[in-house]
Amino acid sequence: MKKFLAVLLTLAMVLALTACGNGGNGGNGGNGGNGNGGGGDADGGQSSGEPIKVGVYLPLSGANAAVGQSGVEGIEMAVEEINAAGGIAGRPIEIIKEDEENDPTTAVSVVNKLINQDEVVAIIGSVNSSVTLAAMEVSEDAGIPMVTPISSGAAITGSGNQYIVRGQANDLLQAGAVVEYAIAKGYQKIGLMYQNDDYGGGARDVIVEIMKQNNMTLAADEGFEASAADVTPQLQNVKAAGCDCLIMYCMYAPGATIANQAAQLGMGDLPLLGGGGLTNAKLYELGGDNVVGVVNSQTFLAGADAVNDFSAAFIENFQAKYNDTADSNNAMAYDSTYILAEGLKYSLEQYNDLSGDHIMEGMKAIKDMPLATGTITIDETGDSIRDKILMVELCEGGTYKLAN
Amino acid sequence: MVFFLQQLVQGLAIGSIYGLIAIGYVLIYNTWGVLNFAQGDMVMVGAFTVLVTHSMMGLPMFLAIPLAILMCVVIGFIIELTAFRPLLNAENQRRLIATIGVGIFLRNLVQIIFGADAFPFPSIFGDKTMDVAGLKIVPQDIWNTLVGILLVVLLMLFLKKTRIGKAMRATAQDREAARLMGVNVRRCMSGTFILASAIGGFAGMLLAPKYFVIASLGTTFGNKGFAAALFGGISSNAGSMVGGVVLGILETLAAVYGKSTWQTAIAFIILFLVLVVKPTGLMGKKDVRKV
Amino acid sequence: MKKNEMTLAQKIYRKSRLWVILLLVVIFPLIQIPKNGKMIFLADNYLLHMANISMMFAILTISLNILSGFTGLMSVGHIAFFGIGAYSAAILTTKAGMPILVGFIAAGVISALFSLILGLPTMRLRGMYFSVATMAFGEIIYQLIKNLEPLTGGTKGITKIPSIEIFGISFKDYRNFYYLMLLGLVLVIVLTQNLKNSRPGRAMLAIRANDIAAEAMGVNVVSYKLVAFMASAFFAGIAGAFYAHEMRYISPETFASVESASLLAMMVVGGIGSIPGAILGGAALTILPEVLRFIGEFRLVLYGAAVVAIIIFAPKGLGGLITWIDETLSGQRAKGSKHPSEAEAGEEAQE
Amino acid sequence: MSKNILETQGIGIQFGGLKAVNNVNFTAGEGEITALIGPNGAGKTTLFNLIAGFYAPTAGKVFFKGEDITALKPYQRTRIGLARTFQNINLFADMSVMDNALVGQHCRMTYDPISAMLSLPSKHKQEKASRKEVMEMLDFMGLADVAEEKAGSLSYGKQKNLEIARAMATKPELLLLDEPASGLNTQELDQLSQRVLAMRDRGITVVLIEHKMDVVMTISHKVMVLNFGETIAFGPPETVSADPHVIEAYLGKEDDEDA
Repeated sequence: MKKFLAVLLTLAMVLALTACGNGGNGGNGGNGGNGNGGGGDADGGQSSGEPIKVGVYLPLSGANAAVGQSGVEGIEMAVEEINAAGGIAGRPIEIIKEDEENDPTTAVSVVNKLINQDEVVAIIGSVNSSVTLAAMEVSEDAGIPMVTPISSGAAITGSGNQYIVRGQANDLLQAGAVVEYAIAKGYQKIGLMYQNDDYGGGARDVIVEIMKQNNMTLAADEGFEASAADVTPQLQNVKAAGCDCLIMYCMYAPGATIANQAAQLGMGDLPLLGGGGLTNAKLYELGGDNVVGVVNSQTFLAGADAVNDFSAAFIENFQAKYNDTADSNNAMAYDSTYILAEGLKYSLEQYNDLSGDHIMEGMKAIKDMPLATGTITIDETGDSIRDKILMVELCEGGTYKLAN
Repeated sequence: MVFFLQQLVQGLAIGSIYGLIAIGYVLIYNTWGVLNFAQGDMVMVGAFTVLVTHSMMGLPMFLAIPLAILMCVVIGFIIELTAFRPLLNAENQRRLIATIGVGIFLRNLVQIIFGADAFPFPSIFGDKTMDVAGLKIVPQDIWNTLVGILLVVLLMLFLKKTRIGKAMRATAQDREAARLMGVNVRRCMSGTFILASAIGGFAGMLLAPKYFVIASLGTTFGNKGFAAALFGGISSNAGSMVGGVVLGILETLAAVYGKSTWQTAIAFIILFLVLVVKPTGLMGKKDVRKV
Repeated sequence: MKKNEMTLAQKIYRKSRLWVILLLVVIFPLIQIPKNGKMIFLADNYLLHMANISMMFAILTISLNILSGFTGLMSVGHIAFFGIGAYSAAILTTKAGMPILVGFIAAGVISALFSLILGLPTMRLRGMYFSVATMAFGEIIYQLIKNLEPLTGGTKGITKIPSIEIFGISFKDYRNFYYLMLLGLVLVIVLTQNLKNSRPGRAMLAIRANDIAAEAMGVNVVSYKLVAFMASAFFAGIAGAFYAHEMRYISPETFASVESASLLAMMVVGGIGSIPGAILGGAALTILPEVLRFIGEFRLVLYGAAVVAIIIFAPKGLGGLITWIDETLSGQRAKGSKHPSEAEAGEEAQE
Repeated sequence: MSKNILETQGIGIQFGGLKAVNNVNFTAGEGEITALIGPNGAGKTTLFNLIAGFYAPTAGKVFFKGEDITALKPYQRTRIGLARTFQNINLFADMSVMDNALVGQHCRMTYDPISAMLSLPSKHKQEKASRKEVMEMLDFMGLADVAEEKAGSLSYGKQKNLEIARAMATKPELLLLDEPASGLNTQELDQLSQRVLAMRDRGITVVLIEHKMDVVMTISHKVMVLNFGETIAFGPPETVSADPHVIEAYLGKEDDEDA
């Protein structure tokens, strides 16, 4: 009910804002994209000058809509901050966001729209690796830089595409960190359950490879449909294999399903590990006590253990703005926006233009930049190299702490 | 042996849910002659109605469930009125697509209202596992199975013994003949549709505590329920429960003894083979083709 | 006799209508408009991509029409053939290094071969049982694509599919691809139209209308169902090859079995059995969600409602609407002809 | 006597326990008109379905032109010259009258789907010939002026005629007509009799199921009477109508006949 009201209110507000914009209120015209959110600060534009158009495409409907929404929150927050601080060389950033429906074909359409009709200079998106892979073919042809905040598939930066930058830590880093953690903890029989799509399947390959490097093999290697309601058959196999820990490489909802059903099968004591996809307040909401103690890789941790001052400020401001604890998707999208802003600034300052090549040059020049998800360096392929991947543990009450 | 029995228990648990969903397909197919692809979404709506009445409005279960069923009845009636009744004499393809359109509508409407995230739902019958001779059994599962069977029995009694039920059966068998015998065919068809909607919604309420409540739930479970209906034989109410359980057990065994990523593929290969060998399903009556 | 009553305007209309449409679609990508003092193309890459995808779906819908519209075998798994075509073309051109033309032909042929695998055991299934078998087939193919990783790239899909190049002309550019796609679409339309007005085509239509009477007229029902199946799968495979080379990246989700429902919706919204309808249905349902983009998340709700509304209020679909306009404009509208829905009701009563 | 083009030997079929047709020895002389009569449910249409191959007999055999065709499928029987119409109109309602009849020409054309799609010369040649032939057939059945109309939009009488035209388009040597006269008015009935006789004159053997005794008696060479699936009389009309079994089983209850 509350949500329904919120939707209605938001709609009313968006309409109202659009109406205001049409009234010819000069300075505000460029800020139409900030309509969402729920704060009263519609006059965010301290900066003046011609706005810099940045396209955002994320799944706002379909299976990954919740993740897409988180992304939008992070991006909008970053853009508001940047604009409030004077924009990029005095020019505000204007966001144009589109729903890609979690579908590669639609993503190609919307990215074409952003590039050709909205004439954006850069693009942020998306979540599902297959969506990003399809869309980045288009941006590459057009020479428009794309920053992907959440996609972690190894192929994205490994494909030779010169116009892609990734804010997220890729599968190799994340899944690698999980396996290394498991090995370091001394687990002998490591079991794996992964959602059989580009996220889980991609990570599985990495995990198998790293296990091989350590002369180990998976005791159980079980895939399941991301939409599966019942994962007990897979769990039974894990149990039968006598695993002493289980890596569940999936999003938070199936993660909660695994934890709950494991408990019902009397496997509640089995240590559960996982990748960044697990981090979400919903995990605890859905899994309750069963997910307490789950350890997963993360680039970001809201709480006392903030990695740097920048991160601490993000966490605090996010709480103030959305009245919600920031999750990793919020943080990743927030960081990606700052990475892009760095490129835009570089291009404007060094060359006084916003060409794709110059923006890319600027982003690839990023070195040891403190961001919410850690200190980041962008490498030659566009991947973000960070000081370290965190392993975090879910505690009683849904809070996280660094895992030991 | 315990390991194998445990598989059967798990298969039975998920299969009962499939069976409950399948009943809705069977009821509507036999009366309306169309597979209602929105039935899965009706299940989803059922889960959300009880989420609203119980979790959000805070009503106790014994009030929340009847109220939620009432909401399903109303929604079912609206769907029947707007998307089924006007197409009664249309080609099957058009009617089928109309049901798909209804499904898209419901799914996205719910997603706008509640968001795309999953919601937890408290257990109705208890989710603390019992240990029975080495078998792990969850009370909720037992209840789901029992309620499923009970529902089928009640439904069959209703259709066989009551006047309305008999009229519904007559309508399902031969609309024209039923009309001639003085049955209010129009009302019977609406009644069956609403009954199926209510049962679909009820299935959603039963699965809500076991799985999460999410807008995409209808797609996941709808397809399985529909496969179960075919497995059991689309002409048979009892068959749908049997089909559901068989499908659930097959799926479980496929994942355990086969390769887990092939779980869905194996289930559908078996469905395909069943169709080819015995098109009318496990318990269906033979279709007689008139020249 | 009605032809004699035609006015001059009607004659001109009848003679020129196809050519005008063809001319319009040919020049559409070339139209330039002034903007900020310089001439730009009216059709930018966004519109061109939409147009290309619409034409691809038009081919796909026509192919479904051969099976489900002409022959009346309702397939709820048609997307599988689209996927088989896309993956055949992608695998052959990326992994086996075959020329693109080979990939295209193979996409059609392999798809048609798969249709035999599905068709042979299911030909005797009737009505809904056939539909469910196709749905199971669609799900099986989707799962195969997802799980046969060495061949299909599994869940990660296939990247770096080459764009088409013929005689040094690159079709990576959407504008060039548009013409290739248009050529493909026109070819498929001509071939399908030829098929429809021929011995095998009439046999298929007869099977849909009344398979018993068709058999009595000497039509080998089973083999013509298979012919319809193979022709349908062939064209769907070709559409898949177009898709693979336009997108240059494919992944399993595009071919998930639920997508078959969208194809059916395109066919039904366009009008069952109508070729112009298939084109309109394919285009309309591709473009509709994009046009509705400005209303945000409500658009999919409206989309669902629109599909239902079209089915209820336009029994012959958009194709029927076009036929009606066409007949009115060319003065061919028969007076007092039955409302289509009455004819249908009559047909059903006979069963 | 001319030789028999069609012969059934002890043919029979059971549905469940019911013997719908039992041990029937039916013959049709080449170039003759043979009628099949009997009360409703006597098994006449079932016998047609056995002859045309829509039912597989549980006993006996069917011979056509001296060959055993019991194992042939219906479409194969049409191909060798055995056509039928249906008691309930079974037209392709959405197709034009012309196209309906052209489906009848199906097995008289040979070109394949590929030639059809590519519109090869073989298609044009055969289509042209077939259309000419079909047009003549439609003319014969009085349907030439409605050739382009939808079959479903024709009047009842014309639909019945189209049924026959379509069957004629298969160029049969033997034509099975299932109640062609039902529902026709007197004038149409006359026309029908004339046409059936004209068919015979063209050398087509006709077998018809009919209730209208006056039609049957005037045009048939031979009449078979069925009751409860068994033959009770078979011979020239005058012999049959005098047979006491027939009078008892069938003709006695004839007065309410008008279906």
